[in-house]
Amino acid sequence: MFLILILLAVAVAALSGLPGILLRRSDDGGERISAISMVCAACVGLVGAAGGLLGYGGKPLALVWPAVGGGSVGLDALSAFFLVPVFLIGGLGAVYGLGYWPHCRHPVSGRRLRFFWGMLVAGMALLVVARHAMIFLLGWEIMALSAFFLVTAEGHRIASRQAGWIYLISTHVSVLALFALFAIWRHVTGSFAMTPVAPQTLGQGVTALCMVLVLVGFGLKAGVMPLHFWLPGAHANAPSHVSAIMSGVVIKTGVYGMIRWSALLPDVPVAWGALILLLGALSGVLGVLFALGQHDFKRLLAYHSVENIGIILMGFGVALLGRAMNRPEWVTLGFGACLLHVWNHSLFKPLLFFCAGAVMQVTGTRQMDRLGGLAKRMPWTAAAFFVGAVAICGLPPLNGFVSEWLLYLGLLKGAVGTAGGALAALVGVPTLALIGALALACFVKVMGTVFLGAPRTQSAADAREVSRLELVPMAVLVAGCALIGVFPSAVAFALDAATGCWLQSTGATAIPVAQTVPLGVISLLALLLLACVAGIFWRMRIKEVVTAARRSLSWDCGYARPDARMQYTAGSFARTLVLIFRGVLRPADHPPQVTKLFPVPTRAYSHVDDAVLDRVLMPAGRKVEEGFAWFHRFHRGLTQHYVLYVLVILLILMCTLFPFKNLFAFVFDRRGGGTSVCSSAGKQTLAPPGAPRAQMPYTYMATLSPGNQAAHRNHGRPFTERAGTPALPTAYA
Amino acid sequence: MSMAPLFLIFPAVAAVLAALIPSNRWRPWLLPVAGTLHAALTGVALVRPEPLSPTAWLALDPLGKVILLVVSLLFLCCSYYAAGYLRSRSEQPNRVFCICLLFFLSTASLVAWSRHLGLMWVAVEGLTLVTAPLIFFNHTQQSIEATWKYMVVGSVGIALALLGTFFLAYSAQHAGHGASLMVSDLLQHAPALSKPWLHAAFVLLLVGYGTKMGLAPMHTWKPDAYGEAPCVVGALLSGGVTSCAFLALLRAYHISVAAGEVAYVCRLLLFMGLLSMATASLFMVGQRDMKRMLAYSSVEHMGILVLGLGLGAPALFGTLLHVVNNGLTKGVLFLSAGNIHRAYHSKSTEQVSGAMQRVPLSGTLFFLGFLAITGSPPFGPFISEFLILNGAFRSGRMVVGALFLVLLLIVFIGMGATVLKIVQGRPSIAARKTSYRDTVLSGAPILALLVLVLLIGVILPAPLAALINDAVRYLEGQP
Amino acid sequence: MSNFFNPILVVVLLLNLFVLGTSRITSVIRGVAIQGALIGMLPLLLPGHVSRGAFLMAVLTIVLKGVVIPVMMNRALRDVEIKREVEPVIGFQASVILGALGAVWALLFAGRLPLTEAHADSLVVPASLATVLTGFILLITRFKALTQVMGYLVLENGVFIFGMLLVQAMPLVVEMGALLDLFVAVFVICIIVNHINRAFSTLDTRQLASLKE
Amino acid sequence: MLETLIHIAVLLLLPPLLPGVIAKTKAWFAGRTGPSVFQPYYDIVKCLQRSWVLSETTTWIFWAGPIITLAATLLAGLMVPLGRAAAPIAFTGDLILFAYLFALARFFTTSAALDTGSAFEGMGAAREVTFGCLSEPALFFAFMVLAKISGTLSLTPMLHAPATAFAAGITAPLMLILIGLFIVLLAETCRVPVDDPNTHLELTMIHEAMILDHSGPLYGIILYGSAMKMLVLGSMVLQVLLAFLPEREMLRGPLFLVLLVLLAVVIGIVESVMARLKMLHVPYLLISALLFCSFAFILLIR
Repeated sequence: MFLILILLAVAVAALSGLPGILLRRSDDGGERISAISMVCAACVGLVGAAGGLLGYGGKPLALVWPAVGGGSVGLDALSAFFLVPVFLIGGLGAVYGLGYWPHCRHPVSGRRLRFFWGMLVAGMALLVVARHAMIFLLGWEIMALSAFFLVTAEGHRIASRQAGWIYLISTHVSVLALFALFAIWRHVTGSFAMTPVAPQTLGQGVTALCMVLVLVGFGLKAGVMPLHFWLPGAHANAPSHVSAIMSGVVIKTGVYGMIRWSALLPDVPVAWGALILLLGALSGVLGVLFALGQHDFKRLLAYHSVENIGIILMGFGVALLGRAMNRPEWVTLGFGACLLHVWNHSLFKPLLFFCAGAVMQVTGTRQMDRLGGLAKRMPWTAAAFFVGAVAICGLPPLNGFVSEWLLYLGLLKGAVGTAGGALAALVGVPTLALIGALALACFVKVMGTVFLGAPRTQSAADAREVSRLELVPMAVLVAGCALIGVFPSAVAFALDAATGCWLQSTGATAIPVAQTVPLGVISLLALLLLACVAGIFWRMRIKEVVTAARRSLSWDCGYARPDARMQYTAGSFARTLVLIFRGVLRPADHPPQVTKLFPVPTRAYSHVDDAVLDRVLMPAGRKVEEGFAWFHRFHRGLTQHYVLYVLVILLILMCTLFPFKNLFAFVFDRRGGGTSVCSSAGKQTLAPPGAPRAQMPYTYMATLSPGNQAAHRNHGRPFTERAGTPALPTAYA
Repeated sequence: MSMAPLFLIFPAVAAVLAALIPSNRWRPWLLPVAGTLHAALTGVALVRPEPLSPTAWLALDPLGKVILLVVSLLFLCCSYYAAGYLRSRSEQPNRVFCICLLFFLSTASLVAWSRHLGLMWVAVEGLTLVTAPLIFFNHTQQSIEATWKYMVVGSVGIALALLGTFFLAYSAQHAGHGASLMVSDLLQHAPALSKPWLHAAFVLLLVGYGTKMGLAPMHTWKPDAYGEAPCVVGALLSGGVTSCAFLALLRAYHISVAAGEVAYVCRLLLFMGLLSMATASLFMVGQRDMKRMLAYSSVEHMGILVLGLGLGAPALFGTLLHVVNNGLTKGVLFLSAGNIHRAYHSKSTEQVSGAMQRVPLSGTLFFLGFLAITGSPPFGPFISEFLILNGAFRSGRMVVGALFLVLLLIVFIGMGATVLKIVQGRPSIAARKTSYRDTVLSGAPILALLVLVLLIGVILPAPLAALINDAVRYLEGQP
Repeated sequence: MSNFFNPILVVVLLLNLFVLGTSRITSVIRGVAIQGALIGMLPLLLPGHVSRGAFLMAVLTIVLKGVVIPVMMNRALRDVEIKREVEPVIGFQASVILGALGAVWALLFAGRLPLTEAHADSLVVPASLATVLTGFILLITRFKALTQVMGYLVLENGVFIFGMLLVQAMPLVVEMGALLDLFVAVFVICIIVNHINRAFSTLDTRQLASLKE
Repeated sequence: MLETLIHIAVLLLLPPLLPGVIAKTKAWFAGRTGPSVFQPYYDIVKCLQRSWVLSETTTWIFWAGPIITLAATLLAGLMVPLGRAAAPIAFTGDLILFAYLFALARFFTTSAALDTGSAFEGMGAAREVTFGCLSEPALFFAFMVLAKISGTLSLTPMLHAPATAFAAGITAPLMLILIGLFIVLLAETCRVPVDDPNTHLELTMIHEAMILDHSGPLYGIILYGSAMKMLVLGSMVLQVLLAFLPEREMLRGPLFLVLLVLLAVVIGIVESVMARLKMLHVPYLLISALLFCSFAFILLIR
């Protein structure tokens, strides 16, 4: 009964920050308490998740939310799979926070931050195990709001306030979409229970509607391309471990939502698989392209989250296609790639953000062009970042490669197989290749400008390595990346379990990954590669020769003393690529102003603004606000106007007494017809007798007691039928 | 022996006492006493209901119970808050203020108790009259202007309501049963009522009592009055007066539904509801004055109530629950806004920022109240708004549901921008210097209200659920 | 219905037009006072014996609407030495025409509403609706605070006229309550008017437009 | 077993010959005798004996780069079949590993370049990754075509399939990917018209600019590695090319190595008759390769 462990972990995590809040401001015991309890919660939760993956999840428990009269939680392989990153990063981040956001330096914001950190983890865990739409919504909102408080931890900075505000709007939009989704779900299935409907029960219309809401509601959270606008700002301005958990785990809950609800809707048409594949490709390419244009370390990483979500969605799209076209092989590979990349991304993205945080902490800047040469000054951080970079570029022998490999195979098997699959591959494979190459370019740029070369500023030159509290979490994540990269077969069982869980509603059975692709060979070759490198090192007796090597200046085309300012900057490194894709990126250039006869020193710079937020939403928002302001003229403070409004609305409503078709009679035949006219007007829209009464008890019982499902069933009909026979005449509807 | 007279008399007696007490310092303490007593009486009246005799003018039917509960709870918290508030405003003579507050209590109870539409009208009008001096408390030019607008627009509306009441009576008279305004008679003869008169009566009552509720476009007095009145008055207006007016509207709705006019009535209600929500959202975006923003939020929620009513049976439970939620949450918002106002000596976002630092408790409560009122789980309004949305879909009105969501979103954006400007950031130097600090009297009542709202959201207390369920069944005409 | 009923209502209608047409606040006050007194008489003219309640009502109404309120108004007017012009938004002729149109609409509209045999051919409904509309027009088109109070009174008169159709339905208490409320309302408004005058040293409501979006 | 040994032997020994042949060809065209075709062997051996000189700004990445690059290339080389024999390493999905090993090599080469903090090596690295972004999709399109033709996802059968496919009449797609792959070969091995290996101006270099600071043994390793890369990619192109030749079965024997040398001659000829493109025009060349390959695939699935 591992579910109990999960609930225990949720409780502990939720309460972890409370002592810190209650303790005095001067007392720094709170941070230790919260960190320790978070780690305990993480361990317990991970054990529980492992149990769930091994199939010991047990039966769903009733966790009743009295106000909505129901609620249950359950632990199946899919939930367990997503619980792993939640608890892993939740624990590691808490430890990292001890070094990165210590109580001594942030006495006020620190306490709030630790409290909401616990709430965030608890909320995510809750929504992942929820088996009842309202519980899901509860966990979702707890997560969303605590994430808001975490993002605005540095509320005194205008940028972080702005980012938090945009995040709050977007998350509210997604919540409203979920309101609609759940209301419809409740309406067609008759209950809030998240149990799969039997195939062919919902009409195409309802399925499509649900999928649209799923895409909007969960896509916003996941940061799929057109809906990603909140993501870069929020992730860049949050404290780094918050950025880590947000882009490593929080956005995955969006993916989880899509997966879970697609599991509940067994017959999702092929078109949706294709659409999701396209969306994935779009956000993959655009995400990495916009990342290329950034100079802000953390903004760049944030855009890479968009890219990776794109890759995950591509896998999911392939899986959906496979499920709809009944090709178990695609399902295995696509879904396997999707899930494995979820894990991988939640390993290497937090790793990268931890490193970024360490860099920020010691240099105090996020601008890459003000850094450089840090590999000499903080070697461990640099090494960790190096591993993370190799992993996120999907290069062997690390974990990123394995998931992308699975995805490639899924797409290529499609290409080899059917015409439809070939089309999918036509979109997917080159896109994936492009994404890989661009990501490589991007991370070489980051490595080069931040960690390699010579320091560009004094602050970078003075950098020192960060404390162990921050290095240990990085080390754990590095180990994770390496483990999955070298021994992918070790996690195959988890993928198989989750895939089977996803396919349950359709009744199909999943083929194990290991039977589809030779995972063993991958680990073999990874080892071989490492062996080659090690062999060459050994043959060259690398340590001695390097220590013995003569040192000199870098060759700089004959300059006697090359200067750090002569190095290639991040901007210039990516320049050519940005220009090749200028159609999408629209870089804003600010060339140097050469004014006088003897020009003063000047600077040139160029930046890439976000396509959606800065070019569409912001201007549109301003326009809308102006439009609204236009209406203020109706509220000019004159009592006369106000009374006039009363009169006007009175007369308008009076008109409804006499339907317009009767105006003629109204004017000309004075007496007599009146009554008949009106009563007929009354009759025309008379409700079916007793219709409201018939529904009344349902109003209360259905919403407040989990019982009398029978009463619900007669509402378990799709809209296409219902809309035709509404209980009340659909006036204004 | 009905306990109705008690409800009406003892506040009046308290008012007389308040008139007699000379001390400006001790007089306000009458308010908590009266509030507590009233709450206790309400408790008794709710747990030990008297049989509903059809001939009694003063009786507590399920609808009345809900409203009485809201008013009593809200007044209880506001009275304690007011005691602290008036102590800090000792320079201002508060005799009239206290008297009017106490009369407010008795008239509001009268509205809840009266089963005779004429009497109910008298009570609502009385409510208007006793609240006017409350708005006028600060004696500034703006407060005069606000009171003036409140009186003029409100009186016009109330006059129309009277005309509507007459129409209703005449529709009964026309039907051949003697013209009566007893709710029970009207319900009994409902099917026979003359339709044209009934329709006209409903329109007039909708506009008339709608003016008191503050439905657009009759809401125009609202931002001014709420903006200029002391916050405790704002809370009572937006939580109490509106609920009473809504009760009057409920009666009209009840009779029309009993008369089988549900289709016609629902059409009007949906229209007015959406109109109000839309208007509120229009004026909320870019709103700089926090109290005016709260006023528009009140307009929006009146719209939600009317909309829920217009959705008919499927949404009734949600609607009546939302009456309670709205009343209590508005209390949270107005009272905490009052504290912020006192801390900054300003209610405009140009001066007010960083409330969470300057007045941590009030600032946090204000923000939580914002989250609650915009329907974030697990607060009460989430439940009721979600049920209303559910009702929209269940009654097959997809477009209404969609519009509802869109308007909620716009309102959230508009309101959130202002609220965040207020609670986040750094307080100005001037604001740090002011004397106000959060005290028990100024914080605890708000906290209590918020806890209530949270309680409704987390464990919808069974008694409350039963109460509302009775009301729904009553509206549906089932015994 | 008695034979005096409709003639009085006609006079009331004419008074509406007069009130709309006149340019002096004093005459407006006078007109409204007369209208109030006339309406106060109506209950006495109802068929059947006049109950004590009805008599009491009538007397009270006449005293309040015909005497007390006008006196209050005149006092207020005297306190605030303002020029006597009404200052309409639209010209007097226009207001009169509007009023006339309103009366026509009231007649048409009332035609749609079925009456019982007893009131088959009385002018009560159109008269009351027309008076209500007149009140609205006054409220909307006049700038002086006092004239707006007048508008409110006229509006109330209109409602009161309709009450004639169901005196026997309306219990005395309610009638009294309504009357009391009306009186207190006017009283409160007068107080406010005084405050306005003291604070703004004018009764021009255009000065009362500082609260706006 | 024997085939595997031969494969490894060829992979280890043959590479330096190809640049030698190219240089010789170019010398002939220029009317010079030119260095011996074995000159690269001498160079590498000489470099390997030199002592180490490292820039002060560099870290471990600087020297790890070339070594990891060599290892990756070596591993990739074990997946491409030489001649008729199957490659030593062949499994479902090895084509992706093949491509990504080269990506790994690119990652480390460019990082090592940036490690020196010199403007020119940064410039070279930037160009390298930029052009990589364009050549990789082209490569994958070619792979998709081959996979579609062969119906498998392993390089050995994929590269042996064109012969039979040619017989089956699928010529146009093969022609297109042949051109595409040849361009990719030129770009990846840094030959004219994309890059000029023996230019003298750092501003115009790509690959050479990245390795300005590598000297001695490291430089030797780099030379060896790039030669090996040429061999690997070249034999891949050759396998596709064979489809168009008569008696291809015979040519798959030992003659395959001869053909490899001939391919080097062809590259030499191309280098001699063409000039380097302007840096800003290189993308167009690569995009055209991408288009060729994608057309091939579309032709195939239509």
